[in-house]
Amino acid sequence: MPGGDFHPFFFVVIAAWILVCGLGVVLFRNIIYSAVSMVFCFLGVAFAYALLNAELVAIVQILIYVGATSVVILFAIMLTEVQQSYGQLFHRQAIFAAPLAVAAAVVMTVMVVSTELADVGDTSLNLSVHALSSLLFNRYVFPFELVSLVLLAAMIGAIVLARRQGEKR
Amino acid sequence: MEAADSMKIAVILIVLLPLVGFITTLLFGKRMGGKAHIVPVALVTVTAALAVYAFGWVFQHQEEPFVWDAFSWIVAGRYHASWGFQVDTLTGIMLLVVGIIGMLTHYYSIGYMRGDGGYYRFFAYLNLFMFAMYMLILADNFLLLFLGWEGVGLCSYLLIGFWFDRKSASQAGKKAFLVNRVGDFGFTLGMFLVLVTTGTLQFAGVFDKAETIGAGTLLWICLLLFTGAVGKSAQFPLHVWLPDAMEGPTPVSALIHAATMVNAGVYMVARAYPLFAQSETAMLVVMVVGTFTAIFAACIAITQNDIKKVIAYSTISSLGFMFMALGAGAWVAGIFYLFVHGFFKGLLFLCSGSVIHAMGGEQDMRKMGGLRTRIPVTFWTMLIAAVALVGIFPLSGFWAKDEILGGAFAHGYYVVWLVGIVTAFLTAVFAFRMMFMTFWGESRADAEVQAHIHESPKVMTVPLVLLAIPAAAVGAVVGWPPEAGWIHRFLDPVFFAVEHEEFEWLGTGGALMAVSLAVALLGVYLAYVLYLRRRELPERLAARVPWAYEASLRKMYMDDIYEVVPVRSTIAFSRFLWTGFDVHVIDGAVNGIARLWGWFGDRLRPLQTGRVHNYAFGILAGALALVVIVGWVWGI
Amino acid sequence: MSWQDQIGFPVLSVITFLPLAGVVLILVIDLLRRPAARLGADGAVEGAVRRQTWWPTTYKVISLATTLAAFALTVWVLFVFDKSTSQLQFVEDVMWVRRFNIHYSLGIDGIAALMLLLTTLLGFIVIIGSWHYIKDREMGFFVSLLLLQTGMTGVFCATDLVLFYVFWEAMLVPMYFIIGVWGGPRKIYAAIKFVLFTLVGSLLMLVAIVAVVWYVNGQGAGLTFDIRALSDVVYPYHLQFWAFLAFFLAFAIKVPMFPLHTWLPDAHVEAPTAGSVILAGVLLKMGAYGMLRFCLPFFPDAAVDFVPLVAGLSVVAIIYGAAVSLVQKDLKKLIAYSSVSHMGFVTAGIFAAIAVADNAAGMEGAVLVMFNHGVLTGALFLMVGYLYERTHTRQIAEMSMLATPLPVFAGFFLFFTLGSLGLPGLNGFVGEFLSLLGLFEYSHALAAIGALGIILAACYLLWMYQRTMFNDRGEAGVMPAVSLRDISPREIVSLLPLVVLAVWIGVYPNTFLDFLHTPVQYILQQMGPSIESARDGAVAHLIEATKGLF
Amino acid sequence: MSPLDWWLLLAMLLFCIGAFGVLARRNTIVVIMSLELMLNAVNIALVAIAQFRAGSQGAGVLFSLFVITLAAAEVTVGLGIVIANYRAKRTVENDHFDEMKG
Repeated sequence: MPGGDFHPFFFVVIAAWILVCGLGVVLFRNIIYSAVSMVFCFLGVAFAYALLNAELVAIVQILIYVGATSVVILFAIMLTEVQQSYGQLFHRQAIFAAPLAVAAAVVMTVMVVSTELADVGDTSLNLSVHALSSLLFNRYVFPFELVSLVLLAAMIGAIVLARRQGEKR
Repeated sequence: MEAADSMKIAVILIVLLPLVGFITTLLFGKRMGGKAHIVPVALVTVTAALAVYAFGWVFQHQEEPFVWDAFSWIVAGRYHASWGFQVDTLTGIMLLVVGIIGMLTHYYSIGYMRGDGGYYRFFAYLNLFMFAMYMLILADNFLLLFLGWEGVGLCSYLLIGFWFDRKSASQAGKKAFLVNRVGDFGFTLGMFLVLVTTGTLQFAGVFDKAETIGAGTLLWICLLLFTGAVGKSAQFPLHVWLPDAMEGPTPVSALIHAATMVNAGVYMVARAYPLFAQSETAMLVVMVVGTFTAIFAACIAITQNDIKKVIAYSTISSLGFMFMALGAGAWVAGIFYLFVHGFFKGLLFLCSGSVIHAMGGEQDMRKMGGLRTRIPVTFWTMLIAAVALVGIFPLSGFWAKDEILGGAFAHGYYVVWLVGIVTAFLTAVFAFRMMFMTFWGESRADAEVQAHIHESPKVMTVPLVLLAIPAAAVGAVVGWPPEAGWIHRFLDPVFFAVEHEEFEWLGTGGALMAVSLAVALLGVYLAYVLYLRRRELPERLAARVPWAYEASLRKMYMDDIYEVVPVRSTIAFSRFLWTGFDVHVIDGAVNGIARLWGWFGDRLRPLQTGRVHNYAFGILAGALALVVIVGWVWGI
Repeated sequence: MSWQDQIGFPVLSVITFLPLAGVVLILVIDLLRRPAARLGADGAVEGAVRRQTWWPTTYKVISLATTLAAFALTVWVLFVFDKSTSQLQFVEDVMWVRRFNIHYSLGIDGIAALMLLLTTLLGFIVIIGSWHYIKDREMGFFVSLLLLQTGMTGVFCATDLVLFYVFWEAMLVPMYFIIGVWGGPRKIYAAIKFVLFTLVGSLLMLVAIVAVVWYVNGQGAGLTFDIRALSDVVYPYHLQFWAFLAFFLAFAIKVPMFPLHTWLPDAHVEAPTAGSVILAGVLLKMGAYGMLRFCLPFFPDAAVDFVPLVAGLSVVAIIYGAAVSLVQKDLKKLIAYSSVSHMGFVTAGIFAAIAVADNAAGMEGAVLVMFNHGVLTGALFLMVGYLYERTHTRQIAEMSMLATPLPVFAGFFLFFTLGSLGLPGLNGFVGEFLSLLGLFEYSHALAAIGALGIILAACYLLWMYQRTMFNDRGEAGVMPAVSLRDISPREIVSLLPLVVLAVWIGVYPNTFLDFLHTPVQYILQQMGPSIESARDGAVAHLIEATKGLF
Repeated sequence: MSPLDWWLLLAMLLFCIGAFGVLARRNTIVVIMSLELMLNAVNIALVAIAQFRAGSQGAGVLFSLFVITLAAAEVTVGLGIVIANYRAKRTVENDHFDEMKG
């Protein structure tokens, strides 16, 4: 079976977990709840990667998303001191946004279903961490360096942005 | 061809020396101050000597003109024009006129312009004028003639507007140039037509093919060229610039606006004789315009009070006489008149300049009078000039004028002859009106001016005397015997097909001569009665026919007509084109398109709410729509 | 003929990029001098940098040196130039974009050679002329001028369509800055108008370029952007018609032809002196140059069909420009509109030449008018600029009798005015005479109307001269400004080359006409069959052809 | 319906939920969180396709790693902006930010 075994049971559980937590992010009024829900969603996605035999991605997901990104977001929530959303949760645009999201779902479902992808697959490449890293540092070394540059720029940018006006010399 | 080699050098020097004088005086004249005249006057003297030499050469080689293609000027496509020079007998006569009068005027100017702020500038311009004038008469093709033609026009512009700090002067200079431009418009088109028809502009080449040109084309060529002559020689209706040109210093009026430049039109028509001679209609037009101008200008001259204006209108009238002669087929008579006219009219102007000099700048004859004894040299020379102009035996004007009238009569143009006689009569009246008002009677100037009246310095009077000699004698010398004088034989190679009638002393010729002499004397007598004996008569006469007097005084309203019709209407039309059409229609369309897009953008502005979630909505909806459309188009 | 055979080094590239090298040199020195200033002064870097008084002189000298060198090289090129052949000369050819067979290729024929001379000549003259003109951000101004010159030179030298287009567009940028930064009160409006007008045209041209290359490629000839190769192809009439129209519009805007001229007066009035000089002297010529280079040899049949329209519009432009000049109140605007009039002679001459067989005089005259107009109008703009530096106004109504305090200035001004109104013996006459002669061969009536423009030219120029230099208000209304100082030696130096050229071309134009004989014959040869088939009732044919396209 | 299709449907649904959050929520921080959901959804799809299809040479997996990295960068910058804006306006609700209104 390509991509490892497909366990309908695990898949359903994890899918439900991810989707419920995702809905939680979008629907909770309290932003802390949203954030926590997001962390759980990320965790679910990490499990999904594990289920797909992509251990490295799963680990990175936990390290970066669950570990780092979530913390950053929580910090941002603290810094903005607005835990509770008062007044309207959604824009008026939501009445259009919901049908649009549903329509997108329908269209993509049609696309997924009508495209016959699975038939082509034959082998499980089961890329090891070793193989992936050699790919990363040979063939994809240029994007890799580029990404590091972007990260650096983002770091500096975030510092500049978040600095208080009065902190200038 | 050794003689020709010396001619080459002479011709080159004739053209170049004045140009050298112009450039050096322009560059260094200011530093030389009151001595600025030395270089230009010396160069012009040498040039005059060379001109006489060239004349002598032609005198010896009458049958074969000197033609020299110095170097090419414009070579483009299948056309070719060159810096080519030609000296034949016609050129020889012009060389004499231009050289001698030009030189004497230069000398005269030393005295006349002394102390003027633009002393060096004046001599520089005069030298430039000499250059252009020599170019004009020495050219062997139409284009080079045109170069001189425009060059003298430019100098005329500069010299009329010499005292540019006076509005009238700067205005008059501009007017002269522009009116001439109108004529040049015709000249240019005429040249195009000649060039396209015959493939060349060289006189010899064109005239060789003259007989092959179709009649219609030929008529057009002649009329267009004549338009140029009308402008340059101040013929009706393009004469309006010449009276105004009197704003310039008087030596300029004498040299440019009487003796040389204004003759260029006559010269050009005479030069194009092989073309004109073949087109009877063109000849008729030339004659009619000339005749009309002659009497028209004489009618105006008779009431003018400015001494220079009188002479100016007299010049227009005289030029009309010349065209009358050319048009009537009396080619030699026309050039004969040009020749003598140059001397006596130039003299007349120089004398009037001397009068003005004596009167401290006063030009109005009503404030003169009694100058006869105060400035005798001027008086006597001016009297000679006036008598010559009026055409009283045996002075120059008599012979030439009589040949013109005789020619018109002989060719059967009796009306023209009659008009000519009337004009001669009027000429006598206004010329002696001028003389009587200026020199006889009691002085009408105020005391201050009275005290100041003095004879001009030697440097001015000597040229007057020198010029008075040819003005008196040259007519008889070259024109005797009538219709068979030296000048006729001399010009024969140029006007090769013109027949000369036998002159009979006791026949038509003698009778006509007697009539014209009588008419001239009658005119002088009338002037004597009106302006010396019974001074109240002119005013009563004017009161009797006020409209005629007024019309004459206002120059037949020509300036007023020009002011309204071409000038104002052109400016109004241009203003409409600019503010109406250019700004509103064209730029309006451009800005309108811009404004349309602006309006369109304004309508789209609400889409830019500035809120990021609206944009996000747009992105997602757009992406989805693209997917759907692409899927639909590709039929997935 | 390649540069190896003729001169020994790639001279056209050197001429083109010398100004650019000057820019690089200026910028490098500018970078280097700042730390030097920091070391020299205690703290206040800006002040120290400003106190480096040697610096303005230095960058001006660099600018002048590079442009002078370019001019000297151009003169050398003209000496070596072989006038007996219509082949491109001093050819350089390097592959640039292999994928599309785009070459970096330069080369000139006689027409381009004259334009090159004009460009490099005015290039160094404006640098002398603007020596003290700019007060603000002066270095940027000189850098822009140099960049502009590189762009203009490239346009005249390029023999590859893409390279041509690149230079054509690149030149817009410095010009935009020259007008938009150093211009007058409405500079932004003028700059944007200038760029938009030109862009509309050049985009149409880009479309036409693609269409032409696409067609040639489709014929199996392979991709090529070589101008000579493309001009040898015979295009189907349908393509000719539209591509001609697109190219023609681009160039007609640049010329500018009536009624596409309204950007010109605005741009001229707002531009600084140097900008006006270059604009009138060189940029306008690119339009006419493009017509000669593209419209005629590429699309001969369409060009012949358009003759009546273009000749008619040219004559309208001659009269219209002159009439509108007559009533202008601003000196620069007056000269700007007179440019419209003068450029009418150019287009009239070019298109009359292809209407009748054996009418090379018109085209040679047109090219000569291009050159002369560059010399004379350039000089007039320069002088108006000098006048502005003294009187601080360009309004004619605010001047009078300036000949009294400025006699030498008035003399020079008169000289160029006379040249501009076509006095025989100066250069303006020769060109206008020939192009009108060409027009006369095509149509007597049109030439007669066009010749009216010469009368009008005298009217507006002499009137302008009278109102500024002489007295036109009567004795009371005039107060000559005594305190003005007359023209300075530097200014005389900037005008003298133009004086020399004006007289030279007026007296012996063959020096310059000799460059034109073979290239004009070459163009006419390419047009040959179409001229033969040029028929009577051309307007009717044009309408027929237009109908057939839809 | 192959296993890959199921994974893709999961990714798709998560994506749509995130999209709805981005479009509908007023709180900018929640919007950023929703964006993360969308990125995660894409990652799931990438990894799933990489695992189920040959010839991808691990590109899908690596790509998802890049996405994660860039997402981290995006979050920091995004939150930096949010905080800066919060300082200026004392709110994180994005309908108050309309300075760029046309």
